[in-house]
Amino acid sequence: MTFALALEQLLNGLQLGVMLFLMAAGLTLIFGVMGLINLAHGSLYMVGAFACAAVAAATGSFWLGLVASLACAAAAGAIIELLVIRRLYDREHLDQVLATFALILIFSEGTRWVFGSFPLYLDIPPLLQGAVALPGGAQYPVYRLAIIAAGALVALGLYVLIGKTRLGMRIRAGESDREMIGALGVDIRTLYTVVFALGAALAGLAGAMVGALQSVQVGMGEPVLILAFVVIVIGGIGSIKGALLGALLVGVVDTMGRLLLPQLLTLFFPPSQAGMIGAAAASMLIYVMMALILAVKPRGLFPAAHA
Amino acid sequence: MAEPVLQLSDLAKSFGALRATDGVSLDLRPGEIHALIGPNGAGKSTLIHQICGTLRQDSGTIRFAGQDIGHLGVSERSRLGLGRTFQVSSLASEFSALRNVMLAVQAQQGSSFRFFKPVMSDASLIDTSMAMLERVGLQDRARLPAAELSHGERRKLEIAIALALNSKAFLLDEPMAGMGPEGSKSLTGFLDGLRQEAPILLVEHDMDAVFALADRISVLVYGKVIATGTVDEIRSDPAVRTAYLGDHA
Amino acid sequence: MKTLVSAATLALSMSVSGLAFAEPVKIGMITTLSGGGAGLGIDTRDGFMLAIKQADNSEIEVITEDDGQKPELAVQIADKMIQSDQVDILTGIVWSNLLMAVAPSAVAQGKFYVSTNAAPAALAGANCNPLYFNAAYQNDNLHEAMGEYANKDYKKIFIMAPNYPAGKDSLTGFKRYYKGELASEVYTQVGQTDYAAEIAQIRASGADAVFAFLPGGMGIAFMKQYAQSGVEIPVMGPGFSFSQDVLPAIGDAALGAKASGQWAPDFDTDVSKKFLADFQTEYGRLPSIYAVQAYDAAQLILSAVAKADVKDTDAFRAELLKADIQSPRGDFKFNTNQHPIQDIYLTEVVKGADGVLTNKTVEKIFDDHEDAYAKDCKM
Amino acid sequence: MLSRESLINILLAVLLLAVPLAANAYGEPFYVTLATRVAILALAATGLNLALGLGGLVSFGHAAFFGIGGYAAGILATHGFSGDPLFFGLSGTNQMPVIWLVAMVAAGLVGLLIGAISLRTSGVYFIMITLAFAQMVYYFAISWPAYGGEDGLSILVRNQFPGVNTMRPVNFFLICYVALMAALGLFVLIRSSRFGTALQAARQNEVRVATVGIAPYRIRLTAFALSAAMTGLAGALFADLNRFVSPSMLSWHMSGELIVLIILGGTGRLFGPLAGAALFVIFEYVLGGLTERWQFFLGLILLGTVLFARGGLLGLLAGKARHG
Repeated sequence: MTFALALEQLLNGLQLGVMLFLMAAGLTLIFGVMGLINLAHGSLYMVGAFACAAVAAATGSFWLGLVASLACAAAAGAIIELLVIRRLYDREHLDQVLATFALILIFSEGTRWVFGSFPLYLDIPPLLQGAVALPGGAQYPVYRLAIIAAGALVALGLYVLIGKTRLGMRIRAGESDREMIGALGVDIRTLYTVVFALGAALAGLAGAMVGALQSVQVGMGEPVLILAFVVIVIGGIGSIKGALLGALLVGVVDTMGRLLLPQLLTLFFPPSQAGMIGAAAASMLIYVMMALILAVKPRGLFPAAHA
Repeated sequence: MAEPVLQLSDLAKSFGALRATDGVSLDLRPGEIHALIGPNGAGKSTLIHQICGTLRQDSGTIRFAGQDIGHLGVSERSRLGLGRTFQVSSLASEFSALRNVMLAVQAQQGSSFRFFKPVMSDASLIDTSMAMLERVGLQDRARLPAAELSHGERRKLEIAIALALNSKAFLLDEPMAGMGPEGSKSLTGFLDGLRQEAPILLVEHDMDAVFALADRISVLVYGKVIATGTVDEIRSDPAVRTAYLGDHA
Repeated sequence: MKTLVSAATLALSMSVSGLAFAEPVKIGMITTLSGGGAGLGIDTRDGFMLAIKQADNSEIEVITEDDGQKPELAVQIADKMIQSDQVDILTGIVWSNLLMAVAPSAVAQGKFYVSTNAAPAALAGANCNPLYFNAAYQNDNLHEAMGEYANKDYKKIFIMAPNYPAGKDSLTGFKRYYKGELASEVYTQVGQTDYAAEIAQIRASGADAVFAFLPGGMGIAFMKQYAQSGVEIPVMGPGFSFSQDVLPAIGDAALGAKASGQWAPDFDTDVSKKFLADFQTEYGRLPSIYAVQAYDAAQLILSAVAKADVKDTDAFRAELLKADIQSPRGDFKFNTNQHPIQDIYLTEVVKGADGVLTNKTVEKIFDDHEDAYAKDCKM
Repeated sequence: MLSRESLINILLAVLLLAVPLAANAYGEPFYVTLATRVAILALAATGLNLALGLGGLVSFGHAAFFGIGGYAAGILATHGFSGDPLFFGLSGTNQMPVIWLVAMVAAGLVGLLIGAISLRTSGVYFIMITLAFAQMVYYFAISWPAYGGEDGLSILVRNQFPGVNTMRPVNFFLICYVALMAALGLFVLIRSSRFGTALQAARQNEVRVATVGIAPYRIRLTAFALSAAMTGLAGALFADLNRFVSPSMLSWHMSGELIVLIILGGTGRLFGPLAGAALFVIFEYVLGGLTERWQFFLGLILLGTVLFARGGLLGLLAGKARHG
């Protein structure tokens, strides 16, 4: 394997990781503050992608679409928080799983109702088209680099938000002691809505950015949702830092596994079979990794203190 | 002097900079009630957690019934005969009082992996359990769900469960808490008799009960045992007076 | 979901039911109308119904139900159609895995199955069945054509497909005709949406062309990402990778891609032009290859209904086998295994005059192409 | 004197038997098939109910066991049909009793493995980890080429049961009905047994169970494996109903649906899974007949059930659940 290929794959892993982080950060924040498991997070990702594609198609501007994705996902998040989610905070996880599973059905079928069954078209903005040269002679798509940069910005933004602002202080307080901040006069209902909308906006952003790379279609959020679960289980539920490291770990391991396992197996099998078995093994790799990590650390790598 | 049933030696546990348990040595001898008292935040709960196994000590040893149990889990310690009641009662709240005790009896018989025989027609379970309920005076409430029992009744139920375990020692965490004067009085009488069965380590705030029951008292302050002795010794101990009453005693 | 299409004709047949009138031929259409693959099923249904509507035959009743791309649901619907609605013919399934769940047991119960798309090898060879017809192709055909085409221009090809039976068949089909060197043979995950890792391998492989079989959303994602990657190696694939249902979502990234197909919208025959115009008039969009295949399946059934009673299995089968239809594809006849013998063309994605992406025919790759399994079929 | 819930349970059991028998008598075999589907889904959910209802273990990965049972049936039947030996010279079979045993053992063993790791955690971790493990099995089934991968595996002829013509829908229904009733009977026995006492107590109060000297982990792991085995049996029957298995039996939607069945019917109740399965199949059939968008309305109904009718169908009919 050449250096150029290794570098390119590392960047690919990083980009996948960043995208997973945007999903996982929202999930883990919502769990950390409200103690809620939200299966419908993947639907918010889909909402972001559809909003971006629809607005981009109507206005011709990807950037307006991106703004719309943030706004729509945040709005959708706030609405379901107000209508449904807030009734679930005091419920068992079982009820939360069921209600948010129901939301997935409603979102998926509803989106299909509005937009039809065919995938939507969403293209990369002209500014970010094409590829740039990497050291070692390879080329790499500008857009993927932009995703990595955007993810890094969001991570930094979350760090500042949670570490340095009033809202962040309340979020941290909410994570450690729910009753307390209520007693201190913070409007906890509004805080919850804001946190949920924030998580939704992050998912929407991920959906819009990825939508331009893939196809914008109903059900696109589900595989990502499950990967995001793996990420936060590995990272430690409720921990943003764990989500970041878990996401990068999953991204890199998955990408490298898909490259290396089939090659490794060509040592033992003919190429065609090695490809198939390698692909089968690679698709299970991150789950095996998760099992191993949990066998050693049942609460993930960075367990949140209160969880 | 008889060999102690329970013996803590130099036990220590820290949470960050806080030394919650700081070199505690303590023993519980056959037939006695040994009361553990101390102001709020003295580390009584942390100590209890280490004895019953929900927290692991940083250093020191715990010996029970002749063996080192410091590395064992909660259920293993229970099986050795460490019977425990909780500060806030801890019961299977949907089950009836009877079935709560039956759970302890079946555990005592070592037979939880029986899948077919209905427990409610199992005389060996029911008879033993009813006997325990009778001893704490709950026989008339046996069929009520634990959640519907009064506070005092739930306390008694916990004791019945500890009895059912044939405990070699009882670890009672504030059994008087929340009891009315009548209840406290009858419970005091009951515990007085219970020490014949097995010695009791009693963590309690109710000083009347402590002074009425305890053979010995240990005083825990800031994670350390500052005094151990009989009721009279403790009453007159200057360090204890300082700790409880401040300088202006 | 359930639509009794020829309601008017049904009413008519009931009004004359006092007479000794033949019962209508009942066709059960099971196809994917919801979920991610709905586009293909909708084109299948619409193509099929176009032919039915044009025939205006009062003796035909079509019951359509949605399988949601779920095999167990398809089986349940098939059971209901056979046991409760007592259909004579089943059709419409898009996916090989659903077909494998439904068709073998349907023909075992004495019902005809006319496939509008799915054509797994398992039903084309030794396990062929007199009641099972395929109006589309055999799964390997389009891949074989690309292998044949690749011999002309390329020496070292990177081939790629999802890791499932159709993907495996695809690469097997391609290799059956391709004689050059393989740069690499890669199996991707089913439903995979990010192909960065594979694109990096393509870039590093030194291949002079890429053959990718990635139907539906997978192809959309791959083509868009490939266009951004800076890799200039040409891409080709079977027709499904660039059919009309996915082209709008891929966008300009698909321009220039070569594919194989039995039909393209620019076919210069009267039958094809009429079909194209009729379909656009009826539904306001360009038909995909799935619509053509379903249209032909309906024509086949109609041609047989006109001449034989469906209850007379042998006679009806004989009429079907004659394939007495005018297909938009041109020449069409059945092989001994009741799969088509047809021409296969090379197509290229171009932008039409109205700015709509479409497939343009470049050349004929195979003339009267037969599949590789017919020789194993003993009927 | 029977409680109201017992009366409703008996009514449900009788209805599930009477409706398909009547439909069969009136020449409507399709309703027999629908009822068979209800019975099998109820059996799968009863399996899950062992873990979820009694043990409070919210497994979001039971599709794995359902699918493993299905594949056990599919693989054995395929080898039985072709005559190729399976491995170690073992041959396939088309005998249902053998297939059921293999399906239960296979699902139970995998349940033991998944449970051993997952049960080290609890709460939301447990939900996500069981989901992730089921996905792992799902991806394995999709990408392992030997048994059809994504395409699944057809069982050309329904498997045999000694002395019964299983191809007749009503006979196969009766087999499934008996299996369901046996499972419900087993559920009752386990619920009232010593093991069930410990299991339910561990759900209500884990500390209490540990404090009487019972290790909750071992109790739960056993329950999880039993639960997996029962769901695996349902999977084998489901494969025979459809004469087909595919990875979609393993998908996470299936796991979600199994939980849905329990909740729709009523959590923690013996007949909750049956009531839920019946309701679900009726929804699917009636709503599906009315609109292609039926999943949208199913979602609304589910949401309504979770938010406003927490007892499910049996909760509405029979009032609050009671425990011994």
